[in-house]
Amino acid sequence: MAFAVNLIIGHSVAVLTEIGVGDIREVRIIGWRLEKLFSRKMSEGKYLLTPKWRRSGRSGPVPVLFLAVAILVMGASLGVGTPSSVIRPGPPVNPSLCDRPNDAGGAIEITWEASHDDSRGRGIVNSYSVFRSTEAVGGFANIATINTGRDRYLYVDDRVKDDERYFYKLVAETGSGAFSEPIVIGPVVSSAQWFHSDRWNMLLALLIVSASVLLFIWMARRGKELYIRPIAGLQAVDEAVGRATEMGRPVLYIPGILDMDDVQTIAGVAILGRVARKTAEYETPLSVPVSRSVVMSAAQETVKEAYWDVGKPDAYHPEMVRYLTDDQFGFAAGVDGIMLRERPATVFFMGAFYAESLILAETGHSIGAVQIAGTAMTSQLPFFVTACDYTLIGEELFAAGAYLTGDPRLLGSLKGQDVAKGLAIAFIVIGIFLESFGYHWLKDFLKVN
Amino acid sequence: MNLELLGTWLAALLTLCIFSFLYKDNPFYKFAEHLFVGVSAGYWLCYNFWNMVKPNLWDNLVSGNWRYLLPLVLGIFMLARLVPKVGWLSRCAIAFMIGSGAGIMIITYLQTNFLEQIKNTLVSLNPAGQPWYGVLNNSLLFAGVVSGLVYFFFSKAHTGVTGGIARVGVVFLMVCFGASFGYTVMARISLLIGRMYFLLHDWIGVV
Amino acid sequence: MRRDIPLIITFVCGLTMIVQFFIPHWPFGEMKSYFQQSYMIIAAFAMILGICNLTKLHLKKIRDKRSQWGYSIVLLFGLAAMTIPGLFIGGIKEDTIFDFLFRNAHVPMQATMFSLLAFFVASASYRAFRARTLDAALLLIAGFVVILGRAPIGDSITWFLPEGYRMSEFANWIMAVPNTAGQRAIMMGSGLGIVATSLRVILGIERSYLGGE
Amino acid sequence: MNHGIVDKLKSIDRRIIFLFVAVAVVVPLLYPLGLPLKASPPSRSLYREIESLQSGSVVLMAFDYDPATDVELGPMSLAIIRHCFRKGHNVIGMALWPQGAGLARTAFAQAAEGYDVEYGVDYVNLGFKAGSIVVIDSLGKSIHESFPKDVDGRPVEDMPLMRNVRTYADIDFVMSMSAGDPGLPFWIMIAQGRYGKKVGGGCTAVSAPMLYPYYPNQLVGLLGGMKGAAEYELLINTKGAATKGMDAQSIAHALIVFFVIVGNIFYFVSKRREKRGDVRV
Repeated sequence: MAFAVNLIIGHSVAVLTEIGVGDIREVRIIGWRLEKLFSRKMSEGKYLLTPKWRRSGRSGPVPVLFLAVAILVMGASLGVGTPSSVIRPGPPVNPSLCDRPNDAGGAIEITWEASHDDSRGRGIVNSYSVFRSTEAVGGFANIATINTGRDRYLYVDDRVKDDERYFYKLVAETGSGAFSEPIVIGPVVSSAQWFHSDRWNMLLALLIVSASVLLFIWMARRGKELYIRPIAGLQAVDEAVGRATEMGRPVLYIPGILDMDDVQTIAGVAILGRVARKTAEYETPLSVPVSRSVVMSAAQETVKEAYWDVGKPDAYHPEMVRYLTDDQFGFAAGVDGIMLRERPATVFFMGAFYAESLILAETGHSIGAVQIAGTAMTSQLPFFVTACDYTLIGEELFAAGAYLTGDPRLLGSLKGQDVAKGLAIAFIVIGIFLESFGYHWLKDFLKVN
Repeated sequence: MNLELLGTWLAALLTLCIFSFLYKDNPFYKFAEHLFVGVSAGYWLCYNFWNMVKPNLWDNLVSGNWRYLLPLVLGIFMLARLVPKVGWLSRCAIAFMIGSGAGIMIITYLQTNFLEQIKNTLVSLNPAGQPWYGVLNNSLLFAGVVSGLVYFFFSKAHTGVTGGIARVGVVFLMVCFGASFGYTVMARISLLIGRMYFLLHDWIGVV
Repeated sequence: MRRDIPLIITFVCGLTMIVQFFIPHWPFGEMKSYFQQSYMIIAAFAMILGICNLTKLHLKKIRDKRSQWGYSIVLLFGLAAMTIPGLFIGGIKEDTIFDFLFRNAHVPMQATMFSLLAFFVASASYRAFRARTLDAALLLIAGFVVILGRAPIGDSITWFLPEGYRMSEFANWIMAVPNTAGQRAIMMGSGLGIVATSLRVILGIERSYLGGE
Repeated sequence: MNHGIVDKLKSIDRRIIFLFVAVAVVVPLLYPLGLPLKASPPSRSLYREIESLQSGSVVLMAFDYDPATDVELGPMSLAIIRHCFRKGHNVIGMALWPQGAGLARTAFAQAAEGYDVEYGVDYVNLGFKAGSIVVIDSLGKSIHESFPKDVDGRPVEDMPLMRNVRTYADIDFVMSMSAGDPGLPFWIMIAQGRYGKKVGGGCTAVSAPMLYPYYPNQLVGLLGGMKGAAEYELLINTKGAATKGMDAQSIAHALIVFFVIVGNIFYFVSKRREKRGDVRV
């Protein structure tokens, strides 16, 4: 519909201009407005002029309406001429070319601003055509047609070869097939970049974090004492094992349900070493159900070593560590059974847990056990916090592992992360100060593309 | 019997089998549970075949893209675990996965979890240009992020000022866990409603 | 040797993935998608490995007639019922046997499994979630506000408060301010943890993924 | 309080609790209460965003979920598409999850009822493509290269809607209905972060708290869980499946809160008794 109106108006305007009626620009504006009006009102089934229309027009509704009728009548009655050569729309404004930045080559960006006759300007343009050639004159081939509707346009031509000169020709086009003055720009050469210029901030962050982590690992390996703050849940371990001894009931330890390749499981097994030493000292029975075969062998090794270290190798039995099943709910049901049968006085959950956390912690609570949990699974932490006596939250679990094993890798990492956290706090404090006073450069600097 | 009806009945019976666990562990539940493990393993196998192996490996090799021989070889190495003698080869495949995964993670997490989050916390505390509650919320946001970070700071004991700030951090963390507690409960119940709706609407047809 | 090759592979792959982020130039620019595709292919093989192990385990169970071996048959039946049509009869498109089983067996069972948790949450609420410390009390209160505020009932039970200050608004505020702050602290902390671990893995300092020291 | 009763109630059979939950869910489904509902700011701002787009805008919608989360995300997708159709927007559907393509088909078919929309002109379903974040990135280069054919194998080049849509530059708003990974965080990272597009969407209730930090800077609007879907149904004034479930959700939530409170009362009562030395545990 809109197209048909445009066509009629296009022809009418052309005819009017040809026979020398009025200022061409004025007529074009009227034509465009009419087109808009018609297409909108026709789609709504109305032909009435709206108040909006009245407000926006420089010329009042009556002359415009008159002109419109006149144009239509003339257009229909004369219906002659080849208008496209005459009502050329304005060309694209400020065209420019550049190699697309930060890419692997093979792409050129063509940008331009809307023609004065663009639909958002005041004209009749409804598309732009992009042509490409390797020579300044001739050999241009159409590579794209872009619809209007913006103030600025960007077209990426990603079918070019690197290190070759290209010229581009831009043309604005009306719905009736009239073209603007072509604009030829160039030459431009596409190339690949060796560094992504928007990513300096990431490189800097990466270097700082890596350097501090590696520095502290190196220091820890050299035997430097690195301080780690005491962690509440860990301090409770001795007390909890003591309680089990007093009550003459076993200690149950669950190192999560993930495999040995998860850091949480590693930390869980490290803490198991500490708990096993205590149970060995007090000669309290220990039970460790696991859901992965690799975890089983690792846990067996750890417990065995603890019992040897304390000088009670006879008290160690490999059956202390039991493999139940890989299946999540199957494992939960199995542990539930163990809890109800053996009624442990103390239960540890240290490692990665999923939905089964809830079931396990509930049963543990119902048998009146003291429960100490630790996990980095944020979705499970709420259940542990409310159902257990102590909970190691997220990174505390890793810190506990590092603290207990004295492993320089873990200690160093933790220290390095602390440096990064310190820097983050500093950045936030400074940044908020700057933002409050209207300086945005730090925020801009942190933006990664 | 039409296929749709058959499907609904199958789904309804399996749903009831699993719900029967709530009464107690029983053969119906065990049946459904084992069937589920089998079906889901089969599902993921086919899914992986058609969406990973076929388009990424097979199609590439067929069209002569020989660089995809590398993942094929590594994939076969992965299967070497089944033969204890050459089992160590699977370590190469695992090393590839762990290595490239670690590389991607460093970049992604540093960007989205670290730099972007610092950037998002840089809010204005200036009362000019925003209402009083805007300033209050921004201040709380600032206090929460910083004190939370202090809580996860392991180089300093939680005593004195540090201890006080860390304490504030715990308050924020607890509210945050409360929120995720709420949403988890909500999601589980939504799923239950979905199942009940299925039983009442699609199967029995009373709703 | 058997130890070194995997370590070298890890190092090279990890470093490549980091470098490609900074260098758009060939060949680094293309590395990411190639590595990601390769990763997925190998992961698919790992899955096959897992299924082989599963099958082996249950075939053995059936052969030895161990307790409850009947269920192993059920499991293998489920596997075959999905795999044979999925790979050989019609594939996994819509209106295939695979799709039928997926929609009418896999999906309902999975959804029901998870909806069981709604019941367990209720029972744990009654029997285990205790405000034994101030922290836990705070958590539960925030939880209440969100649970009630995120369902229509929250506003209904705080009808006496003026519009705009009811439970749902309070829940929204909790989500937008304290929750966002807390989540951010956790995100930044755990993000750094992941970065440090990945770094150790790439540099070969952390090798536990290769199976013990 | 009588000790015997407290102890008995404390150690109540969990099956009785289960029964309470079942009743709390089933009864409101059978006999709806019609509790009043109100939209939260992230839902409203998503609605406003779509409302404020000019008629004829192009909206990209990724169906990044599977039937397992269809309960929560399905009603959302349906409501959003309906809203888009009502406003005269063009919707391009795609999926990063393989089952998403089928779910998109159902959602489009349902939403198209009652609106004068035509496939290929007002909406298309490009289907699923594997590759997660790489696919999101590739749309910035060429949508036609990433999706040469639609979900049914028809060439995208021939569709009137797709003729003018080639890259992110031609898309006005990006949405992801996201059940996990790949999902909204990746869209935010690439479409918003790298291409500067406005991104919004929906997610499951479980992932809502994790996505909240992105709102409103990186994420225009967010629908969280079934409640989010019901809110959107309210905003567009078309009741659907999510609204039906809301009463059950309300009662079940109230029940959980009630249980926690009662459980804690018993806990504190017995703790006090323990202190007084009445009972040894």
